[in-house]
Amino acid sequence: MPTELLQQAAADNHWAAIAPELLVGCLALLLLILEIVLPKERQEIIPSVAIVGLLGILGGLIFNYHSDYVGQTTFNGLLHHSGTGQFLRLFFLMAATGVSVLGVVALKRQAMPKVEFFAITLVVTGAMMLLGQSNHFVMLFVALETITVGFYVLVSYTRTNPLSLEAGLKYLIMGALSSGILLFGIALLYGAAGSQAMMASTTDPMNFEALRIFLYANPNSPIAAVGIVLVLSGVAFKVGAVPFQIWIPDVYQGAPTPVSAFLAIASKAAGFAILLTLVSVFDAYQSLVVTVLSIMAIATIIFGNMAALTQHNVKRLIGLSGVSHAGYLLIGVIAAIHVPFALGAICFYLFAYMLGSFAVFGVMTHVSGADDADQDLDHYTDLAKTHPFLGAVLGVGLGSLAGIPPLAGFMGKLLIFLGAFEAGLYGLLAVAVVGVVLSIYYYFGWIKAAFFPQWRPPVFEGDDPVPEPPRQTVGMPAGILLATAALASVLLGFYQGPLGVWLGLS
Amino acid sequence: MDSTQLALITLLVPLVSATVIALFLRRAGAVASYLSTVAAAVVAVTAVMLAYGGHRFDVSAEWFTFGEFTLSLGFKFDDLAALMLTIVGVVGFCVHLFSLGYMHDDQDKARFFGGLSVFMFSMIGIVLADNLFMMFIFWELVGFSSYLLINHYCLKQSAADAAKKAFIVNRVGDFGFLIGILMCYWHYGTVDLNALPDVIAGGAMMSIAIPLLLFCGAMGKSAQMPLHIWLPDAMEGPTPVSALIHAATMVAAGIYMLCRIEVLMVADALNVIMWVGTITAVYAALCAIVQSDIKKVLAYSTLSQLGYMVAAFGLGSLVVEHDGSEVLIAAGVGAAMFHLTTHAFFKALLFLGSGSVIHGCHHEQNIFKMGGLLKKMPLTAITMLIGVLAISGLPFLSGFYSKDSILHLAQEKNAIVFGLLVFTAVVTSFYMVRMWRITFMGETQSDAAEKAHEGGLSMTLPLVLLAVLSIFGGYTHGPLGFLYGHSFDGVWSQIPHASGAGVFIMSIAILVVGAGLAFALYKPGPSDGLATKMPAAFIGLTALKESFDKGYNYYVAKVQDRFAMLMNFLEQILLAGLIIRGLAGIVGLFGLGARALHVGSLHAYVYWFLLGAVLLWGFAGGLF
Amino acid sequence: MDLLLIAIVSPLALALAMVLGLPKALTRNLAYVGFAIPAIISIVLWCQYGDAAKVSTYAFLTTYDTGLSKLGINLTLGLNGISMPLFVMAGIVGLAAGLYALQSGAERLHTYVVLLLIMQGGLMGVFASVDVFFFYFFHELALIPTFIMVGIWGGRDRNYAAMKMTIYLTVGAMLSLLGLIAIYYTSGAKTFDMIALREAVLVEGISVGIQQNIFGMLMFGFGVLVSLWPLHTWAPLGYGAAPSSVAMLHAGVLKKFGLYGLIQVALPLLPQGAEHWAVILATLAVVGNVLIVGIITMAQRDLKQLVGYSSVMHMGYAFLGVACLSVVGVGGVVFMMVAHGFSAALLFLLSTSIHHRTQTFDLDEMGGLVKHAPVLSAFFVAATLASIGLPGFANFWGELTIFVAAWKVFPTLTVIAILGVVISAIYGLRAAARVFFGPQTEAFDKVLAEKPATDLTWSEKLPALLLLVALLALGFWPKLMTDSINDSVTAIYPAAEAVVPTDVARN
Amino acid sequence: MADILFYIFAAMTIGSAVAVVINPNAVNSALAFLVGLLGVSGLFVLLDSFLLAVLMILVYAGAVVALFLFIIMLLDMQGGERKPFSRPTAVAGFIGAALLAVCATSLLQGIGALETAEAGSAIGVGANLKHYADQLFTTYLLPVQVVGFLLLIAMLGVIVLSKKFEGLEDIK
Amino acid sequence: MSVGLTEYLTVAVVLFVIGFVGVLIRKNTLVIYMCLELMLVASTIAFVAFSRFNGTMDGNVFVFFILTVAAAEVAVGLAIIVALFRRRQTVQVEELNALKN
Repeated sequence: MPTELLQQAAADNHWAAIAPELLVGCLALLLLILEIVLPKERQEIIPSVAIVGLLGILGGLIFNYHSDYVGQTTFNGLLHHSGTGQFLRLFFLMAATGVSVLGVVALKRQAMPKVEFFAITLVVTGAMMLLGQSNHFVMLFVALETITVGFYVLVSYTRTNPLSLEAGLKYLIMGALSSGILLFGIALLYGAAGSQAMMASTTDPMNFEALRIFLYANPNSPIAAVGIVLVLSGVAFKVGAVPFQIWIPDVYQGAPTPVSAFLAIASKAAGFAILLTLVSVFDAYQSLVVTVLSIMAIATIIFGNMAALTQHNVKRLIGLSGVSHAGYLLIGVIAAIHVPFALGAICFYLFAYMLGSFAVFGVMTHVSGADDADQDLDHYTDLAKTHPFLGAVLGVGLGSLAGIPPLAGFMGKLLIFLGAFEAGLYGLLAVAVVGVVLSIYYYFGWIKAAFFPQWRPPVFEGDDPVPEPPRQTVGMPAGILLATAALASVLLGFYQGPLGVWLGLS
Repeated sequence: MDSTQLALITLLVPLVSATVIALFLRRAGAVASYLSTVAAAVVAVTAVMLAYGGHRFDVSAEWFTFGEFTLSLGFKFDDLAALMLTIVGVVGFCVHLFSLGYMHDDQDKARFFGGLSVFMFSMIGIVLADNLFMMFIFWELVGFSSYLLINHYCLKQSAADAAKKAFIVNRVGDFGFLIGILMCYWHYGTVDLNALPDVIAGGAMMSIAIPLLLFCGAMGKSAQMPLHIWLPDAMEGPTPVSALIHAATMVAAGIYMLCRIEVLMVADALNVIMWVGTITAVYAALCAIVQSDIKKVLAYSTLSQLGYMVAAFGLGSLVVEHDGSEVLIAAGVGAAMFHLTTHAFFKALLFLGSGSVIHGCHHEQNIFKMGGLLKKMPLTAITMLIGVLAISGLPFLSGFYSKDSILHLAQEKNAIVFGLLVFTAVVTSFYMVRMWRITFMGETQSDAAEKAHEGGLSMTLPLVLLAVLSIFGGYTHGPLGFLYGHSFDGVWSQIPHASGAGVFIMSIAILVVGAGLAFALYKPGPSDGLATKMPAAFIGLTALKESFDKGYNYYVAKVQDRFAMLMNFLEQILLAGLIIRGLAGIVGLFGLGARALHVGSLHAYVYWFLLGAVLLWGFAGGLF
Repeated sequence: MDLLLIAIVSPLALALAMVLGLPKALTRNLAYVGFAIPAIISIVLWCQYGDAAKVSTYAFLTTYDTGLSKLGINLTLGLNGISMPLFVMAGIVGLAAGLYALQSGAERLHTYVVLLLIMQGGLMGVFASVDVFFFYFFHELALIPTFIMVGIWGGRDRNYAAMKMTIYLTVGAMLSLLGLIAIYYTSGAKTFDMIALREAVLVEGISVGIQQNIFGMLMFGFGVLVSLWPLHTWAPLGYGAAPSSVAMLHAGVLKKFGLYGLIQVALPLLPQGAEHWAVILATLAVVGNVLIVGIITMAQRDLKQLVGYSSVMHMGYAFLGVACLSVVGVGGVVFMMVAHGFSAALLFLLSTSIHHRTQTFDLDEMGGLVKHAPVLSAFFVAATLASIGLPGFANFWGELTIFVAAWKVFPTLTVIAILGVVISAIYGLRAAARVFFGPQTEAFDKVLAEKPATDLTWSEKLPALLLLVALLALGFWPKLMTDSINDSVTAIYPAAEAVVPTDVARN
Repeated sequence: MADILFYIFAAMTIGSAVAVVINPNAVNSALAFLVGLLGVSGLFVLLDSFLLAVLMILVYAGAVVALFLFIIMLLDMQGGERKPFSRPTAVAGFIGAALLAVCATSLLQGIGALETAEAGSAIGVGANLKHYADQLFTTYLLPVQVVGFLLLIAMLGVIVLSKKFEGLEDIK
Repeated sequence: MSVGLTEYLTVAVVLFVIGFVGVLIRKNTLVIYMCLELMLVASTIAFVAFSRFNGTMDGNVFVFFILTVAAAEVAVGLAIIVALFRRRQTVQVEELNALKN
């Protein structure tokens, strides 16, 4: 192999462009080293190192947000750095920070190894950040599998709890199945694009740019069409769109609460990151993609909301509500094909969704008892009275998720609706509205449980009084996280300011 | 100070009085009563000044505008208004004065006098109104003050019910009135009383609906059949209120309003009005016979007399010979207003007299428990006798002239109506004499009557004043016409006058027959003479009276309330229940179904994947 | 200084400060300030309105960028003749509700006041927004505390009522949001700014078919919010359960959002759409709201439900006025909205005061309260008479104007609507009589034995007086508001045809 | 010759795959899986991907299947299932298989469009080991690194899930 | 007729379908997991076949990654299954349905 080739390839490996990912990876390694180096009693600082490190990386990324590599393709076409990609990197870093904070709270109650949780979270985060920028199926697959394998571990992390393990198993089987389907789809696309029998065949068929050009030249290939839908199926599993949503409530229920949050927020966002990339790659098959996504969106919104209506376990409830959010986001994705600002709308929606979800999951983490999987609406009785702070944060979070003004979630929905209207998706809009109305019922039911005085059976003498549901006091980092999520949800509802500018909405 | 400002003062002084009482004098009843009385005195004085000052004027001010709709308020002060204003002022003052004595011991005096002031304000508003909207506004307001005053003894269920009934029945009338006004507005383009004659003279299409709908308002306020049911009940209010509102002024407002809109009348409408009036007159007179409550007798009498006036108005205009030439006069207006005037005096007198009796007998109202009061309360007895004779049409008293002008008009226009009105007149003298005789003659029938005594000066003075007016009120011109001067010639000139001795004889005959029958059938005593002597007639008349009340109660309890309950039931069951909850239930069922799909088995979940994969694959592969 | 912004932000800022941990001892005093500032500002602006410079009917215009300007969303504040009266009404009713809440001694008063302040801020925002988006936004902002407060401090059936109210109002809000978005696009303006929208529609216009669709959406969307029959069943239930201050603010002020939206947004932008729906709207309003709901109101035995139903019924008149599509009708509606705001709030306030004394809302268990609370009874009778449209109170002018306008377009329906005046008199006076007059019932005797009834205290009287004075002031001197209303309505509806009969004389 | 070998390997692969699915005994399934993998390796050899063929046997047969067998032994279920699948499952599975088969058939009909005439003659690119190195150390350098991390967390995961910790096992 | 792309892909597709069916019908989690591996193997056959017939190297390299990932997945998956078996004494899917509704 001529050295020039190596040098040329190396020159294209713009490592500085993935400095955040590298740092995240190094941070994970640092944690592991610290675990070995530090004495047992000093190991409590490791989670703090993770959180502080993440915040540092976050700050650095914000500082270097408008770097010169944005808009470029690096690593021999494996990565493409775009504005959306930058946003998603920030998003995943923030999500990881939040999850780590919640992890500290949740793990305190479990006699589980602590450090591995953070290390795995960090690696998964790094993979997600790469996924958001991947421009090549190999990169996509590897990043995706890293995330998936990481989640297998995280979901079944509390191995003392059989429910957690069961959730892990279910996620494992479903995830592997979806990987298989995705992989088969990739194989078909690869074969079609590389075949010299086809028009404009390419020598680099896994590269998205090349694939896009190929698909434009062959807009009617059945093989490519099947490949596309199989890839979309794999992605639909990640975002939790019908009919690949069915695993969600079980896994969310069984997984430790911070992991559920991670799944709901980051994993979903990662799915949408791929979807956004792929939809533009599959541009030539627009009618197929739009039809598939539209049907998925309708089914997702209706099913998610319907199934959540009568749900009492809050983890399942939030999971199903997350399904419906995926439906709204799918509408945004469809709209983004024609309407440029819809991309910003999706980002805004994701951001608002993250804030709202952290508020809710944060409260859930504090309210949940020893059995993490058993979190019922009844556990929230009088929450607002006994823990006004948690109550207020929960109210804001749920309100934001429900899309009630003046909270950020409403602005997200509104922007998506605006985009959908501009794209002329009236039918989808109608479904979305029905979905929002349905969702009010269960979100409000939750608020009702936490805020409204409930009837209680009178306690007779001699009877044991009903034990108070276990609730933790809110520590400093978690308190900051919750307050930030709630306040930001409120603030973003009123004033989008820089974020709006950033996302191209202003 | 010009006349407009004076009129404004007349209108606003009672309002100021009412406001001050409501805000500051709630607990200072005595001060409130004096303030209100002073206000009434000011009104009386300014009213007389305005009426006799000879100045007549129209002013109007825009009150607000929306697009092309402008509502203005203004005064139309002509002879008709002047006459009415004088009556309101004078009678109002008398009643205020009387109330000072009558209500002396009442705890809620302030509320009472405040109500009276509100009433004066509203009534003057009606009188001065220059357009129908404004008239409607004050029309409603008098209804409100009437409600307030009937409700004075509000802890009594009957008083509360009566007040409510009065207001609601009036609102039924106003329902028609308002529609009439709206029709008038869109039909003629204006509701201005000054502009309407011009529009009509300009050849505007006449409509029968408008006058009849407007008459609905009069039916409510002047208690014409079938909306008369509230008036007898309204006697639950304090007696001065009955005198002022439910005899002399407010109930007459309907007549006044009809006279105001005479220009809108068409023949068919007048016919209807005439018959309504006639029937009311006869019916109420018959009902009055069997009443034992002194105020109820007077109430039915009022109804009957109002029927008289309405009938008179309905009889319409008449061609008379005047100075050798034939002229058309609005005889209905003249006769009705004339009777309204005299009736205001003698009916106020009668009510105040009965108030004096009731006050004297410590709020005993049953005439069969009185008796022999002539000796105990001579002044009351005599002034009341004047009233009784005036209403019965004794020649040279005021009622004689006004009633005769109506009878004359009826004679000219419609024989049947004439017959009915004559019959009513006979019955009138019959029950009035009955009432007076049982109350004042014979032996006292109860402790209360035993201890009866004359009220103070504030109570007797109005009686005397009104008695004088009852005597002289009938002289519209000529040597004894000093009471009116020439100030109201615009109205008086429309009165039809009968000539010859026929009227005299007829009048005396009526009086003699009626009074004679009364003397024959009744003796002062504890029981109703008619009931013992002619039980069939008594029962028949009682049934006649009660039929309407029963009908009304039946309607309220069995029709209206049940219908409301039914609608409520339908809403709760059908709309809120079946449709809304049903819909929610169906959605919930779907929700349960969707939730039930999460069976927990991995296999089931894998099938979802299969389904999705096959569907998408098939779709992309063009299989369907 | 932009007074409008201060009026909106000050209650919100105070609420936030309280949440963030202002000392609770300060709550009461600060809350007074929070409620008083909007009221004072609204009255000050009212006084200045006449002389203020106006840009296409709007005075006091200011625009703030909130980050979505590219999408045509800006916080633009201003008042025109339609919003100004409602703004003032919101300020005054808000103050009254606040004062009443502060004396109510509710459990967890701190939270109660915070939520009420948020509601107040939203209310001020609704009527001060020139931007349609923020108009909607503030409505929702005020709506959220409503649901929560009904749920926490509500009376009977509060859970079901709060849920039903929430679902219904969300449906309405979503429908109207879709309608507004549709206007945003179809007008071609791609902005939510009311002034720009009007100009765009004048230039381009929206095609008739689309207008009809959008208006239908808005009509039913707003209709739910204003309790148009048969979408009204949430209202009596909700008001029956709501705590007094919430019912005051919602029934009095917030509910007017829908009508306001129809008048300020839907009618001027979608005139042909409105024409298409006018007959249906008027029929639903008159037959449904006025007649059917009116009759149902007569059957109520629960005082608060009765007041709630009567509020629904009166909305029928407002809809009828809107359906007239004329300056007269709309002007009447605006005036009536203001009047109804005061009277409905007053009625809810007084019903609660009655409840304090009788411990029940059941009309059959009351009677004779006037002996113990004459002032309360006077207030209640006055409020009842105001709501049934007695002249001298503001409501009368509104109803009368609406009737005048409606007769020309829908004579038959107008007759039915006027019949409603009788119906409302029946239930109104019946309720007053049941509560206050007649002899005391045994049930009430028992209550009295436990807790003697007192008359209105000053802290209750003050808010009531505030509302009553407003009602009377407008009742006696409607010109206080009619001129500005008329100017704006006439300017906004340039197409208002010459409907006057040819020979209008002086009237 | 190559064609015959192909059919032998294909039959071996598919036959053992069917055996994996229908054999009630997990051990037998694992062994059948092993045989199937050998068939796949054979196919890879036919496709000139010698490195992958070796890797297949090393990684899959050598590591994965061995792991499977270990676990099966560890969990002590050599006895197998009396009924590997119930009748409804079988029916549903059959329907599912039929549906998938329909889809697969339609897909395969389209594959012909990708056939190229000259492809059969040349030696495959996968035959040259150097190509792998070139690709892995130039173009795919980043994924290789990521895979490293993937293996790291997999290891961590296995530790978390399997290692004995103090006080952990008493809960529940 | 010589063996070409179609034949190889037929094998891949059939293997994929068999794997899928296995996941559908088997109750033993371990066997299900094997079937999932079969599906992955099916994809690798497709990749290698395409790589061979299209003359692009990427397919082969992809398989390299797939093998690595599969190994890691199996390790984690089996760890989970073992841990679950320790708690529940079963690997049959119909008994692992504590999470539902």
